[in-house]
Amino acid sequence: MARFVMEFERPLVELEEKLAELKALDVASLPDLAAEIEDLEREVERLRDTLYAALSPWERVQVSRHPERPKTDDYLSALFTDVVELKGDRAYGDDEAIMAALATLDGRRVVVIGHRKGRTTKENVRRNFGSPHPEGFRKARRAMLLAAKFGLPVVTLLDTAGAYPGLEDEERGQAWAIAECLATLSDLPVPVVVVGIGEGGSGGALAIGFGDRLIMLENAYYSVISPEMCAMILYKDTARAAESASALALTADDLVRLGIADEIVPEPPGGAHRDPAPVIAAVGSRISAALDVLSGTDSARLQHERYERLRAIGVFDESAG
Amino acid sequence: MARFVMEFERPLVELEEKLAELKALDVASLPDLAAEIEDLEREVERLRDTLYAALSPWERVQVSRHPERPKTDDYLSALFTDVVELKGDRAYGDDEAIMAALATLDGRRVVVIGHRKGRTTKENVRRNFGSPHPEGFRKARRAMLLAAKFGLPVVTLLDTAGAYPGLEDEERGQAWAIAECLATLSDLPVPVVVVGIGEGGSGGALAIGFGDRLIMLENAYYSVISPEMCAMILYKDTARAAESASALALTADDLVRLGIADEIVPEPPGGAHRDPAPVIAAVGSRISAALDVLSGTDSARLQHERYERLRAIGVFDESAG
Amino acid sequence: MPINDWFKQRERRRYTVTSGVSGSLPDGVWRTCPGCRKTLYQGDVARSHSVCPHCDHHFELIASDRIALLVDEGSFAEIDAGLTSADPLRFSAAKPYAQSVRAARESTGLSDAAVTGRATIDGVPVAIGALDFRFVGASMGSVVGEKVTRLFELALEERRAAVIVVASGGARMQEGMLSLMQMAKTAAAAERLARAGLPYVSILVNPTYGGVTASFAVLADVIFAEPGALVGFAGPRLVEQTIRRSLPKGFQSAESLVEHGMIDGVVQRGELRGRVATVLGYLMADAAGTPAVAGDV
Amino acid sequence: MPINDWFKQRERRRYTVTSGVSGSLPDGVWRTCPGCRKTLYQGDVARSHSVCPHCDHHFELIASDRIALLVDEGSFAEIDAGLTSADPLRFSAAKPYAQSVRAARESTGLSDAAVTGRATIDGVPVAIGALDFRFVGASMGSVVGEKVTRLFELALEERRAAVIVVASGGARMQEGMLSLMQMAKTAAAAERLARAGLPYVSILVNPTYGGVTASFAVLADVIFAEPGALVGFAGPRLVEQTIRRSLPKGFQSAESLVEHGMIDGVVQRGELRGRVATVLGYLMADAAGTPAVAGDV
Ligand SMILES: [Zn+2]
Ligand SMILES: [Zn+2]
Repeated sequence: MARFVMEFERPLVELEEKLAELKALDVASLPDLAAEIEDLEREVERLRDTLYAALSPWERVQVSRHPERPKTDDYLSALFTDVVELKGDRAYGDDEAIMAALATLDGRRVVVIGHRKGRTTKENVRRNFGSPHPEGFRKARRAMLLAAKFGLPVVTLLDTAGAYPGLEDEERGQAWAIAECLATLSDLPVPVVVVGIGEGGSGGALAIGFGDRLIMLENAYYSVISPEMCAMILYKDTARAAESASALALTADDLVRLGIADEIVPEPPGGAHRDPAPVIAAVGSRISAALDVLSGTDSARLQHERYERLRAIGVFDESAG
Repeated sequence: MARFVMEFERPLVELEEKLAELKALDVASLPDLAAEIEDLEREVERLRDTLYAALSPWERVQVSRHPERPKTDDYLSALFTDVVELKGDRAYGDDEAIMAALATLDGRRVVVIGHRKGRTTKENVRRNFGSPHPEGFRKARRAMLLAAKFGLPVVTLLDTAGAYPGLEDEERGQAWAIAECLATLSDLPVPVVVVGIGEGGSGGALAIGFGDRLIMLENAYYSVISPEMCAMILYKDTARAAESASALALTADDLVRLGIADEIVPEPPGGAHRDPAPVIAAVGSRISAALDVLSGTDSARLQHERYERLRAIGVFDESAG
Repeated sequence: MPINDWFKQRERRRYTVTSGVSGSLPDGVWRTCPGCRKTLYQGDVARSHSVCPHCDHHFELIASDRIALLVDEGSFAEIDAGLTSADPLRFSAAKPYAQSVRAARESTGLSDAAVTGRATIDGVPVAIGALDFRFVGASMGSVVGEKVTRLFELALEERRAAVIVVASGGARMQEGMLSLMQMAKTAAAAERLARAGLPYVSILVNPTYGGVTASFAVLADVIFAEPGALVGFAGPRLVEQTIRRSLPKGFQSAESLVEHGMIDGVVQRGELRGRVATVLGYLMADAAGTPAVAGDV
Repeated sequence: MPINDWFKQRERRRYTVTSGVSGSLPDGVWRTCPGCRKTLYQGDVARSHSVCPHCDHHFELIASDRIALLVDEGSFAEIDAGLTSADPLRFSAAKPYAQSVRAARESTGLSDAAVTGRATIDGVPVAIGALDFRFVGASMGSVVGEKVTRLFELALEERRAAVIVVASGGARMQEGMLSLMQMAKTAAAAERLARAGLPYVSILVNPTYGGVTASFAVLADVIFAEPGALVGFAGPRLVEQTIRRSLPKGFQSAESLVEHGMIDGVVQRGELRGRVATVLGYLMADAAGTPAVAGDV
């Protein structure tokens, strides 16, 4: 499989390709080649540093969507054991765009809920590219209630472009399914740890996307609206998504600054797909650390603190009415 | 509209028609006519008495299905005021075969849930002839939970041939929808009074068909299976439904004898459709009387007694295992 | 985010939102009904709750009229009127957010899109709110989220019923994630009220979309909508682009929401007050006691 | 009532229920697999949990084998073995019920269709039951209803997990309304267990229909089914008559139930025990404490 190249990486990739070409030539027959290769290598190095040193918000969005980026399935197989999937909403269908499971992390039994993008086209079609239908949210809610009933902490993994805006989805109550998730999650009597591993697209992410801790990967985003749709509204031009991405304050850094996210898991230069294993491992230990702290808290206090945490979000001025 | 004639009434109706013909003749021109009319009137009287005096189970089933029999809508408009319908299951659809409403009976606020047959063909098509889909049961369950939340007693009216055995109904979880109603109803912290007003067809009736009191109309039936289907299984012949009806112990009398129903509301000879008003009024006062008693009971006790009531149903022998 | 879809729709299809809102027009004005194209005298429109006497078209109403339509005369006392947007992201892409808010405040006289307060309906104490579509499409940012949350908290504290008339284009994107989180915040407050066994009735009016639909708007015990109101999560244009075919007639209309099991009924504007009062009579009868069960409705 | 449909189906379509049940056949017998028509040696069939090694067809199992398949060896102790049917309606239409029951008792050696008792699964204390289709189509009358109810009550009292392997033609019509009411009775007992925060896992096997599906069978926290098991409310023949067209392939199969969101998964018979043990490990971890919330799952 050819490496997937993100738009902003193109200059670097072109240079890297040129370098590879030179290296393929016969050094012995070309006296200046060695020096030229050395120069180019330095230049590639320099460009790589500047390119990846401080990604722009829009570049991070692209990284978060990289097809080789580690996905819910990767975290599940690397970090969790004894996984038993919970399927279906007991009313209409089983939505493969959201997975729910009983699973064990470092010896701790939890319920995992995550958006599930596919790795292959076939998988992605079955999973609707990770965009849930109402029954996906209803399955998630069933899993939350099961966790509550049996005192299991909930771990959620966010990676969706958003809830699917289809005709039948509207008819089957997409808004209702999301709202009920929000209400249930807000008052769940067990610890809830959320990890933004990739895309955090609006209401479809939020439905399983808040709790007692929010851990963001460095290049994951979480946004009220996609940069493209925002650009469409602001400029009638999706090509201006980069500007929108900056305006929306959707990066992990922004979320910490706004008091919404708690911590950031660093990624290797260029993104988690460059070297997934340490990123996945770090996520595992951050989740465990968060659960270690939260497990000591009784449920009434958890519910109270989660409410206060939400209650504090919002910035406004207040004068005597 | 021509009067609907039930099979077993045919001999009587024929005699009544003959009598009407004679009465239309000119008495003056036919000297023996007056005597003949008198004879026939006596015979009609005698036949009416014997026909309606003790209806067989199968005859009662026919009466319970009489198209002019008072239906949920009739009880609703005659007995209840301030009716606000609750519609939809908040997930898939609003099933018109089951109605749920906030309503007031004799100044007492309740939640009413009832199977709803139509009066016209058009209504019946929309209401699927009173055979609920899964979303009907899910709406009923939503209404039950609303009643529980706000401490309102529940009154249910049974009149269905059964849950609809359609393809999509199976796919949308007909069994699941019914089972969840049963579980919810069994533990509802408010009084539940059930009235069998017409047909009580199997699981589709039971889903809203048990509680703290079961009041049966004299000709209503409540059965584990329809007499026709039972005859099909036993004799491979639906025409032998009369025998099945007798075997199934499905009449109001049978239910009282089996300890399942509490009381019977008498109907006029020939059935409630002959004179609906007093029957409907009697049902209203029986419901009120039942609620008067039950309203004094706290919810834990209600739940306990309802469980014990169910617990006592069943006949078996027990020897040391 | 559907606000834009919404405006697009309006241009393309002569949708039934009118830019001139009845409440802000003088009586002596003539206007054209977008439903039947008849010319109406504003005085008549105002007298009939801004419903067209010919075709039943429900004109947009401003928040204060929405509340006046429901509550006992003179019973409304506003709360949290001093909350205003702080432009936390310094959002200046295309059109500066601060400027949009300032313009909205000037043209509407409101501090933001939500008006909330105490009132009674047929004597029943309520915490009531209404959203005003003129104010940045009644989108939910920090102020709307905070006011709605405080409204639920007021209901909980003073054992009032919550009643909200909802119209909205969705989350207010100019406040980014702070807006999105208001969905969770308002849902959490609604859930607390529900657990306490207190009633909440919502009335969805034209248009209600996006993150507002998908949070507090639909978490009510009983949900009504006005005739013809369009309600959904994704805006119709986005849905059309997604499915690449035209939408069925009546898609996302209040009437179709009843069919799809999402709301309890479509109620004529003139009958709303009576209907809500009746419902509250049922659900607030035991307001003084604690509920037997924290139902999950 | 679907039992009959069921038999009809079997004749007409060579359905996958075999009249000879593996558990009752001697090892030295050869039999034909209804799945692939291959001839199998009963000894091999028995050794592979009665699953065809060629086509994965799951043969019917008797109740005691169902239980043995799941529990720790030697841990099962039966309860309520002395309950027998009393023919309360003196049902004698067509074929006397008492006679059917007597014949079933003789041919199966069971007292009725349900076998229940205490056991452990991977050391976890369970209240376990299984239904035996040979006994009047594993239909639920007073005895099955009572035994299932007592099983849930035992689980509640001794803080055990409930595990039931379900197969059934539905309610036992020969006991009339007493049978129908067992649906409510077993559902009530399952609900009590749920409110106490104790787990219940059901395993649906071929065939599960009617009033049993529509009561305790599907009220479990986690529901599994065996491959190819047919599960529904109305029997396939009745559905076909109702819709007046032929049924889609796989209708009411365990695999389609997963797609339609009704069960958590299809599990190979050989893996059932491990899967159930794993689930109980999660749901019984806190068996000693009281649950934080009486969830409504
Ligand atoms: Zn008009
Ligand atoms: Zn085979």
